[in-house]
Amino acid sequence: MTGYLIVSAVLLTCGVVCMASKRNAVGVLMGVELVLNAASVNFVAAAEFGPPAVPVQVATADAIGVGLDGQIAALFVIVLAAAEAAVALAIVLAFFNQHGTADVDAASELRG
Amino acid sequence: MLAAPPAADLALPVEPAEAVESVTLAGWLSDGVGLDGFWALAVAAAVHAFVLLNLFGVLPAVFIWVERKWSARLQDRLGPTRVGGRFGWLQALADGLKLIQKEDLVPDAADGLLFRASLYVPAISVLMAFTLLPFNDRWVAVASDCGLFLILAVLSLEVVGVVLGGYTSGSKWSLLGGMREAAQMVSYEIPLALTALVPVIAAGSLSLREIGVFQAGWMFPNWLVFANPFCAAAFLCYFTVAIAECKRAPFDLAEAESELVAGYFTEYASFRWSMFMLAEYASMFVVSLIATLLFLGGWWTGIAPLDAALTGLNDWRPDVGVEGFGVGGYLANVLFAGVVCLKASLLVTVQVWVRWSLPRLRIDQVMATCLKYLTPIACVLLLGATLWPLGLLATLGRPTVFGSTFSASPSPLGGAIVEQDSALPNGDGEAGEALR
Amino acid sequence: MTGADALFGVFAALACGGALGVAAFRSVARMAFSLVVCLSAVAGLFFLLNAPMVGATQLIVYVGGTVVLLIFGVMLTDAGVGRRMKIGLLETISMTFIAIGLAAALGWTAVGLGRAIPGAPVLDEEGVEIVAATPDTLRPIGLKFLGLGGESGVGFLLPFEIISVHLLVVLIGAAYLARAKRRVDATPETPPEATRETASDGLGEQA
Amino acid sequence: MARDWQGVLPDLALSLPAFAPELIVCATIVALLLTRLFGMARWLPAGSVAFGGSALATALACLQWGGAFESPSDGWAGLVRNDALTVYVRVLCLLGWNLTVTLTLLTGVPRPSIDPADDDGPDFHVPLAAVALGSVLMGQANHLLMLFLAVEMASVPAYVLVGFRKGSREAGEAALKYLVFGAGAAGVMMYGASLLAGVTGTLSLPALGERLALIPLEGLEWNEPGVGGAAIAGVVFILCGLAFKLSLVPFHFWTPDAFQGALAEVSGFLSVAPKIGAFALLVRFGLSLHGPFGETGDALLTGLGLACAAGAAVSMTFGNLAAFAQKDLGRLLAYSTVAQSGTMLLGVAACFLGVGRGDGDLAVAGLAGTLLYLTAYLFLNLGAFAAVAIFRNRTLRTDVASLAGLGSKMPWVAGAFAVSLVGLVGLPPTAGFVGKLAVFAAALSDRVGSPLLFAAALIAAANTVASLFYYFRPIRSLYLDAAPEGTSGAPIGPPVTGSERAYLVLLAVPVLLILPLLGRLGALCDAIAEAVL
Repeated sequence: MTGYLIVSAVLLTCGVVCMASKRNAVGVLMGVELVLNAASVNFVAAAEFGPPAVPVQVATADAIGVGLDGQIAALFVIVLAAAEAAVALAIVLAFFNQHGTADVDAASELRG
Repeated sequence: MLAAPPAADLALPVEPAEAVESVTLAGWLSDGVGLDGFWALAVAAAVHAFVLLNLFGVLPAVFIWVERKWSARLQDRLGPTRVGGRFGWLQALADGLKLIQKEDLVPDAADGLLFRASLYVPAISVLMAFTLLPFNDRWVAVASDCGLFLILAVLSLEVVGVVLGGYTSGSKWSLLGGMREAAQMVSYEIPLALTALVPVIAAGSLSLREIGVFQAGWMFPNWLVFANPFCAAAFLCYFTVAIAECKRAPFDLAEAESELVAGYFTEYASFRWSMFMLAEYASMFVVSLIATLLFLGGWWTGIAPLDAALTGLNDWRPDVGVEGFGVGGYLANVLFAGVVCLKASLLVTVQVWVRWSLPRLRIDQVMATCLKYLTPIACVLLLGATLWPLGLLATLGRPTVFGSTFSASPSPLGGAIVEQDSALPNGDGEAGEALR
Repeated sequence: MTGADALFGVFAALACGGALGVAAFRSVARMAFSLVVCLSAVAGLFFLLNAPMVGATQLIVYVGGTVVLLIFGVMLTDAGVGRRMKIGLLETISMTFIAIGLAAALGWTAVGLGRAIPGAPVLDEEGVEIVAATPDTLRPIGLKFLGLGGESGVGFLLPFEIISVHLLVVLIGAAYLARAKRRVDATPETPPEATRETASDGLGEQA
Repeated sequence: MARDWQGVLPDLALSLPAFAPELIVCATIVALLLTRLFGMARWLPAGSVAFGGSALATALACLQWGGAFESPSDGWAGLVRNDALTVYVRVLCLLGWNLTVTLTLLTGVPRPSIDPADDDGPDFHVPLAAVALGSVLMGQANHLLMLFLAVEMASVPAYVLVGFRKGSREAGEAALKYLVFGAGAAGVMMYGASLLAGVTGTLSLPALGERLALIPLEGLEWNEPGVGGAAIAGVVFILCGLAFKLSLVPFHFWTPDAFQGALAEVSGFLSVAPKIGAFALLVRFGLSLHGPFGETGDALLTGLGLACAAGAAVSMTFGNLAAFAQKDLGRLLAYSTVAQSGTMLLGVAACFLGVGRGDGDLAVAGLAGTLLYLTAYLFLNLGAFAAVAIFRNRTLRTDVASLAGLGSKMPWVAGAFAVSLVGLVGLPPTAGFVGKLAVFAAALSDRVGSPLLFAAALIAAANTVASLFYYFRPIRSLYLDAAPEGTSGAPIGPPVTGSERAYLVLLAVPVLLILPLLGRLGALCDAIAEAVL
């Protein structure tokens, strides 16, 4: 479990750094994908390794932990990420058509 | 699927009378040879990988030769006649040798790292698909519940290598080819998956092995292509889509030599070029083998007594010195694998035939074919295949036309409903009797 | 060391390496390739975690769909293959520090959390089973999507339906934005070049 | 297998009726697409379909008033919560949707095309309906997955809406910024949810509270690796995502750009419906930390309340300060939104602190104040943006200077705009005054006396005074500034129609006449707060 959590932490860190440092809009989106994947890894790991970290006193089905719900959450994350990417790409293309660049720093005309 | 029979209940028609413990390579290495568990596994994995890798390498060589000869026949030529005798047997090998000797070029405009790396993606994805294909009841490297889904997923990786390779070549031809290819392959994945689901509905499982087992018995009507009219239509639809998915003519706009030189691999030369070719021919085989497993009875010959005889070989176990090693079972496996490979090869030949017979479509026609025709057709087929057993149940009282004496579990739908209502004629009892 | 451990090591290294590549590369195309490596390795981790369904979805939707979409975006918006983004030295240094800090904090949390979770990985000693045998997660997941609860536990019928609506809406929106403007009366300030127009048109159709 | 289905049907019978308004929204989306598909757009324009759907959904939502108060229930196997707060939020969001659709019909957005097949109407109204659906779902999410799904549902179509003017550079830039921040926030939020799932082994919000209560209190130290740290990180990450939706200060960067680049109609809607939903979600998520037993969740909740108070103070101050310099109306109102969010957050902070310390009165007062303020805010902000949209149609500009001299040219619109702005300041006798008063009163009624909450309330009061200056700038421009030379201040567009006036009056009436209704509305909000707590 620790290993998977560390992998997910690395993915999250890289994703955040990528979001913060990249200037290309598509690059930023790749950072977002990394962050979402970090979440998926956590979910599936939580689903596999069963009992939660909190000692559950109710010794019923609750004690099993997230179970398959974790896998399903990961499925939803994947699909939502795909939906988001579709819109994101459309917006980046629209921006590129208007501004001739996909540089996020070029998006600085709106200011007050 | 309303409900499917649990895997444990699926009465396999070919289950041998007494279960024969087959010895895995890893097991033999650790028990017989005395290797450490991990190393036994590693060695076994290496051996299996070696076998699959060879299959991956050898099959394209054969198909290239077939294609050359067959296209020559179609065009009233002779084709290769020199290397390796009268029929040019070794022409593909000679081609390969020639390619390896050529200079390895990386264009200046290309991103060297990606240019070199991306060509492995299609090859790896097809090779991974090989590990998921069952060549017979027992021979499958990775037996997964969602085997078909996994294969489709793995095959969908191919497009990444194509588009990246095209993009990073730094050439307009490659770029255009890559974009066309990406658009085409991503679009055609939809009808591919939908049509592949039609037999899955009839068989009630996503596991290719279970689907194969399901089709035991006489060719008609046990092969899923005959299961219902929607399946038959789905087979044609699937095959069309599969041709497009392999980037073969008449859907090979991405590598249309008359307008794009060679499309996404224009800049590739030498061995790198041949990797793309290997991947293409191997993926032709993979989609054909999926078609065989899904529609054309998998590894069964379609002649029930012959199949029964081949299955009977499992019990033939002369002593060859290795404990637990059944020669007969091994032989049966090889023969079954041969059958499935033969069927798939025939389908590959049909692909070759199509390529050299039909004119190429325009790119907009390719996309229109997929999105305006094939996808709606696939949706209708899927719906029809779902409703078919219900309709039959309402009219004939059983979920298949020829139904109840053949298949172990006629249909997931049928199974569930029969389970509920025992008044219905229930032929499940003599499941698989035809074979034994 | 078991086979699963070895495979975990390989996949984890690939995933982390790919992620680092995404963060470190300055060429967008290389970032995309690193992303492919990273996401595929994550799919491998899912297989190790007995989630073949999730792994396959990751491959088919994420790697085969989303990333291809992103690469499309790169191809349509990037000026050239080798073009690198310029990032200032100060930014690089500050980013490095932030990254190290964040990674340390999260790693610390991860180690603690991993220690606290009692369940041991369900590993088979024989090794053969690790890749080959996966428990049947397909049917339970399917039933959960169809079910509302009852005996199969929490059902996810509602999210399943909501996400269908979501996808529908999003595709309409994306198609609208990516579609070239057909109307005569509205002239965009910088008319897009012909190639771009056809490209985005194709994309809209695809969506 | 068949047993599962027999179990499903009664559940479905319970869940579906309560879900009817949402189903209507979905049906509207489908209907919008079908009208175009079957070429019915000529005699059934998209705007009418959307209006019909939104009116029907709102009516259905109102009809559910009684049931949820008496018997709150879980729907869809515990994924959503069906209680008084759900119904109230649902009514407000759907009403906001309906009012926005009405406004678009009046202002002619999106422009109808000559060729019905080429009409942008469905493309506009489908995401609008989706944002409404997402907001409603936010108000009832009872599961971390639903939380994420609802936030995404309210966010992703909103990106499209912001970038709807395709030819415009501003819209493209606004959409890109909104997207980049939004996607990042969603990712971080999901990571937080996954951490919480790992810690507690559940995704359901009520169970989350029970599990968190099992963490020993000393486990909540930051330097303690493990459960406590992970739990705190998870909560913080989820709050980041919610704060983005609420455009609270460190996460507000998208707001001014998006509101300036988007159409005023869209900005008005985005400033209202998703915000109401997000506040409900914040309350629900925060309250879920409060477990039935154990003090850990309460400690977390108290910390959360203090963080909310601090965030409220910062948001208000920053929003008001930044609004001073704005020349664009959309941008000015966007910063005003940031500030207003801060004020509302004050009520939530009081609620969290009250629950965390077991002070029931404080909790009820805080939540009721926030609800009251949200109700007022719905009409105030929609009215302000509606006036901006109508001005824009006449002057083709959206900056403050363009309003010069319009007070006499377009008295109705100017009057309505002025009323809305006065209400946003919080001056009596408008609804804004009532809402602000309720929130302040709640914050100051903290008997234990949290200095932070008290200070935040004082800062809020000071901010109210400060906000006078920028809210009055457009009013001054309307009534006192002379029309600029050369243009003679004549509106370009057609004269203001009667229906536009009627619409503005409709929005202004609740704002002005709230005092007579205050008793009932206040009692209603109190009742909701008590029912939830």
